[in-house]
Amino acid sequence: MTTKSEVNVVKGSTRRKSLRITNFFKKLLGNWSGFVGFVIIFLLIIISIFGKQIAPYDPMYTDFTKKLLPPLTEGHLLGTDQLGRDVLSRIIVGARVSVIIGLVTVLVAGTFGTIVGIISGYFRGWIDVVLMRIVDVQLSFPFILLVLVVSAITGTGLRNIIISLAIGGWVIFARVIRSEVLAIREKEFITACVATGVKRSHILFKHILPNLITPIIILGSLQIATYIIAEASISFLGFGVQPPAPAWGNMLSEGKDYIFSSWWLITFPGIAILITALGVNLFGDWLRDTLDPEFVE
Amino acid sequence: MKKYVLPIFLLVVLFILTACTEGTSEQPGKSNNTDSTTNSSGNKVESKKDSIVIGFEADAGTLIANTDVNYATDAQIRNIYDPLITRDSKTGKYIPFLAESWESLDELTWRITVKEGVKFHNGADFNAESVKFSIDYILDENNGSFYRSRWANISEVEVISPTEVEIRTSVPFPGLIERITGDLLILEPGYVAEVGKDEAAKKPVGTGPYKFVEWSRDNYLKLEAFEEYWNGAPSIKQVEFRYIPEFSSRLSAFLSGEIDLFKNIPVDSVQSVEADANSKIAEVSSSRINYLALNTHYKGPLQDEKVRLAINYAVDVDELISAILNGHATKMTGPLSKINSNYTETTDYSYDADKAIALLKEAGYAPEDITLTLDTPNGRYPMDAQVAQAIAAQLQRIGIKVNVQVNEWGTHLEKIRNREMKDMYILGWGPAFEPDSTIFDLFTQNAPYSGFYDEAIEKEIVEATKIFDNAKRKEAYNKIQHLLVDTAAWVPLWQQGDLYAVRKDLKFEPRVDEEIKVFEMSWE
Amino acid sequence: MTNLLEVNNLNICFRNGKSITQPIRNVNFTVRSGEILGIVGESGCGKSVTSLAVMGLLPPKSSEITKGEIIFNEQHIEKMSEKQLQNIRGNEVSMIFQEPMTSLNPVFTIGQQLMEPLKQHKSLTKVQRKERIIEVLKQVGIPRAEQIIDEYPHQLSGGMRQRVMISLALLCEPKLLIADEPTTALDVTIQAQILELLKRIIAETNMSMMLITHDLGVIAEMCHRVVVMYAGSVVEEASVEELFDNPLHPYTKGLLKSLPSQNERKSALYSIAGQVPRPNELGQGCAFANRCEFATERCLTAAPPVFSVAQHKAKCWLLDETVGGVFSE
Amino acid sequence: MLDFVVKRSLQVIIVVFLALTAVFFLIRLSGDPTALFLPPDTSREQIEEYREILGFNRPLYVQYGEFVGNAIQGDFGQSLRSGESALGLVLARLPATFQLAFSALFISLLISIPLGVLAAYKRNSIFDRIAVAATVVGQAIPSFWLGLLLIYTFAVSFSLLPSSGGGSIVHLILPSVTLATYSIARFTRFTRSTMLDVLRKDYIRTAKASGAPTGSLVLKYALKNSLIPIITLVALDLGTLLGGAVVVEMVFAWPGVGRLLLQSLLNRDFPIVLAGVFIIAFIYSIVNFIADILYAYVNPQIRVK
Repeated sequence: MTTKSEVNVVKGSTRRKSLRITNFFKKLLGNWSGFVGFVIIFLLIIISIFGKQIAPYDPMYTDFTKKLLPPLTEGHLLGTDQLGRDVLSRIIVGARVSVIIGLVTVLVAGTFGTIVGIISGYFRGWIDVVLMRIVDVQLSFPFILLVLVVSAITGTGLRNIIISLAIGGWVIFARVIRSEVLAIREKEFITACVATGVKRSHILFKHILPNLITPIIILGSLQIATYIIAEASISFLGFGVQPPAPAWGNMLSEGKDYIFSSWWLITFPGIAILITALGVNLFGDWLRDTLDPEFVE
Repeated sequence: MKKYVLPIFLLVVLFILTACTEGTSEQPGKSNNTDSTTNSSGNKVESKKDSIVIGFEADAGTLIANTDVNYATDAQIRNIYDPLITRDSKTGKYIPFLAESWESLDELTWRITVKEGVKFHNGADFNAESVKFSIDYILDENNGSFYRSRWANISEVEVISPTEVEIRTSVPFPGLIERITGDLLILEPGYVAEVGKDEAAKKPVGTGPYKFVEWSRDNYLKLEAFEEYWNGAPSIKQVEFRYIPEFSSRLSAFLSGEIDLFKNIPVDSVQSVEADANSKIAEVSSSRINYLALNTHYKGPLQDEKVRLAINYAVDVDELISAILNGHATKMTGPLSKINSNYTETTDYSYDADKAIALLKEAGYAPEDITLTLDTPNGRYPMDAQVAQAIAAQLQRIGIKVNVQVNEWGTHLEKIRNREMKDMYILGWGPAFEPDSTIFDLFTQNAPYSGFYDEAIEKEIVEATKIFDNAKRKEAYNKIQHLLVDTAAWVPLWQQGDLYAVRKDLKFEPRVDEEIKVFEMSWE
Repeated sequence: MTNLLEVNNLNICFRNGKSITQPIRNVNFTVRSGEILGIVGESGCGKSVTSLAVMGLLPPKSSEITKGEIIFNEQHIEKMSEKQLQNIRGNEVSMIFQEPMTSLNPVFTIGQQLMEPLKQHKSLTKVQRKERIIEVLKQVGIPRAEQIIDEYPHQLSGGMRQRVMISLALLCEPKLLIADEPTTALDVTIQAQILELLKRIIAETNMSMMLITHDLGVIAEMCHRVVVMYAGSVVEEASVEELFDNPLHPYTKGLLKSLPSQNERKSALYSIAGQVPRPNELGQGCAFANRCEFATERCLTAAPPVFSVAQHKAKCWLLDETVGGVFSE
Repeated sequence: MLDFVVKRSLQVIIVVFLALTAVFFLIRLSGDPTALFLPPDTSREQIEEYREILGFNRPLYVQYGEFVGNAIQGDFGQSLRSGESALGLVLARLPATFQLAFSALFISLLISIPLGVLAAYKRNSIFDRIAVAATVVGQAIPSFWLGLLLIYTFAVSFSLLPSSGGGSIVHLILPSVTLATYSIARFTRFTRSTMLDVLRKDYIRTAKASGAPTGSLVLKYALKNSLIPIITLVALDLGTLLGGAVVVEMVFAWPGVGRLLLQSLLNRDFPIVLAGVFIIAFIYSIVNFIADILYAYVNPQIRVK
């Protein structure tokens, strides 16, 4: 996603700035925290693609004779877990799960939420009322509980987790996009289009949609961290991506029982999540500050 | 007006805070009573304590007896209510408790003689009437007892004299004593009638060693000693059960001295408890068994006996016990544990990879061609998910690929009941003292949690459950055990090693039936 | 007449990241007691920045007065601490802004907002404060002043809000009133009323006013003297009559020519070709040279000094030859 | 005003009703709970018998109709496990939940608003940068991780505070701090950005030009303007604090609604789940309702209309 951060010139909207690849890096280099965020995300993506090649050991390989080795023993940089698997390797390979959860959920929730938001904001009327009531209903139920209920129904596993998170997460997109659409609709250039008889679909796709890309990107980048942490939380409660698949959430969840005996099992995956969320948030903040300083979640 | 908004808001907040906390404040951790000394880790420990705090994973569902089939409920209320019959804490043998004796008059009638002079907490006398009332309470549909299904064979309970009661069954029911021991606790008829069952469920009255004091849902249950207890006044006067769902928090509470005892400490945390100067570990080989079901209800390679045998050879139970459970389990070779009344020794398929591969070839499989699914709950039994992963790794060694599927507990059970399980799954069973339930409920075609069916064996099982004569019964079950082992119905794993984290100066003997009887405990 | 405000050789720099721009270069002008000084120029010429500098309202981190002095009532504004400035603002110098719609805080009533400067600067009792507020509101021609003080800005029309803004500025009877495009955002009919009001108030009190506008018509109507600014510098300074009758600088001439005249119905309006250079585009020569039809080689290479003809000053090399005025500065 | 109240009340009812309906059907998809409450040696026939008693054998729409009929009268049925009134069980947990949520909210507001205001006021200073960095970290920490860390530090290592359980103020400290961490971060960031936004506004310049001292400028003028969006956000998040504290309640064994709901979900104790959903949705709607009134209180533009 980072390499494609080229954003269309925002027509008619003065508060937003355009960002093209050429000055993307120039601007990024000028901002310390944005740059750190970008580097973290970049590394994370590399790790999640080439995790299996980078990992020093097979993350699934169990060796009972080497269980619960502390960090820096017998070639295990971050130690081993209760089945003698290499913690570092599991964190590296587990990155993929977090990246997939973050990105795919944002994609699914974002797409669905955006469609609802556009329909609601553009067409107004009864459909807006109905959709916004649905949004209200869902918002009247805390995100994490909703995800739990849905997980209890759909069952565990990566796909189901993403479905649950997306079901819990689309509303925020719907709300934000709706209000953006409402704001854009009132802009003079849209009025001008309507006045000159431009077709509705044309207005929607050529004029309104491009103006939504910036808020979608900003909101999406800020939501990714939320999803990654939420997955860890529902893992903690027993619903997340289940072992033996290496994922940070279930590593933490399994590791928490060892907090007194083998601190590294809960420490390192936790730090991994923290760094990831930090990176994504820093980058998201920077995107917002650069593209649209007045954007409010 | 405006300038008062903030102060008023603050006051309201403060008010809520104090209102919610009223009367329950207690300083962190350490409980009341005198003579504090400071030990090595800085915790204050009372030299003459007469109170105890016991950590539990979950709250009791209700405090009325004979209703909720749930370990947490049962273990707690057994300190308030007494059973008629209990078990020896080590052997699991029946011991009369409120009952003096029992006998079966014929195949359909049992007579139970009960103790005299026992009093309920409210002063009422315990007698045969209370026994009848308690059984009838289970049987009455309106009371919504989940035990009723087990007592469906009871047709009538009749009070013969103040100390004698007769129980009649509709079919021969050799398992009645097991039911009385496992399920039945004695309620006070007068009290329940007086306050109603809803109130009695919140403020229970029994004949047990402890009286009810206070119950704060999902928080704690407080009891105090019943000085007129028929078995003598309890040594520990104040009991608090505190509910801490999360293990790491429970262990934290224990290590910081807030709780004195809790059950089910993960094997890998044993060391941290032992390392603590104030703490010790108590262990008992429980009556609860864990096994790997080789599901024959599912159309797959495991319907083939040879493949099941091969799996038995390929899974190295000894290694699992030593490597995963750190030795905290007792190996089993058949469907029943040694505690079980009708246990017989069966063949031990020890680890033999070559034999396993050979058996698979005989059955027409190359190990590499087989992919199996292994379902497991997570956190229900000691190290269950880890054991499943380890079994998968062991089978992988001979080339069988195993996909481990971890289920949420409710889903796990539902998959078994709905026959949606695939090749293998891990399940526990217990407390299992008698063969009937274990054998009948796990190896017959229609039993909800069964994972095995063989027509010939089922016939034997159905016959066996009807036998009254102990010797014949034993013979029949011995045969069944051998049959089940020979057909490799399971990979039997082990009796769970029940591990308790215990305050060092607490005299505590863990019981095979998993009960936590504060009456039996004392401070040194 | 004494000088109430003297701005001498003022230079202001803006910093944005690493880039530095200098929107104000060597600005000189004075405001005398009781007079209305007009500052005129196109947008971006530095009028507003200058006025903010006089108020000490320049953003503290990103801007800096690099050279020069601002002397108000014999005090150096540029050397004052924030605290001292607070005592002057709204009290001795006050300001009216362009946007009456957004310049009043939407969550406070008019009365609450008018109360603040009085609390800040004057020691009056609550009752006295209220009396003063109502007095000023009446002075600026607000009917039902007693009710208005309990209303919120959004309940008032634009003209009324600007009157409130004016009363806010007048509350403490300042010596200098800075009006930054006070009528630009208003309807034409309201504009005239507001200007009339300001003029009347200046006449009634001993106040001076600095009127910033891009509208020469307003200047002609209101001011005693005029300062013409272009690209961060003062290019011409004269009395109103002098400036309109005898403009010296080509830029001023251009401005005057582009005024629609009532008696000549020309087919097209005159406009000055080209655009104002941005502060970072300024070179060595005269800032107006690229748009000036009389520009010579010298204009491109050297900045012109100030030439004075009596009280009339202008910065243009043309004066060197045609008028032969006195080289000052 | 009355109009507004009636309209909003109607909205609350609709939202709560729809939420209940959705959860009712969703939860039925998660399976039949009957067997979970029975001993494992119960036969299929007996399970069936219990299903009949509990009413799970009837068509879903019949069950739904009955549920709605009873719910309207305030009856959410009995807990399948204990037979007690489901609504009563949920309401009994409410004080603990309120206690935790409000003290977390209190802590968050107490810290985040001054922090956000100060960060905005001292924009780009070292203080601002540290504050912003801290909020980013605060939002990135999984709460159970933080909770365990706090227990480990304050309860076990230093024996300063109790590790878990409900009851006194001291028991409240760790869970409310844990729960507040995320809100502190969120509110601080939000306060900071709205303050920055407000400080750029023309009316702030006006106030400055009238000689308002910096302190009163920030605290009196800008803060009141910033409060409008902050109130909306707080109202939105209070719902989360009230019902979404499951993780914190589990870690700290806090006897609140979230934990009850999670346990009931795991136990498939449907009546409790539905009663819990009802209470949470209801409270959430009420909170938003109050927020709207507060909103009008600080925003005269809405009030007058």
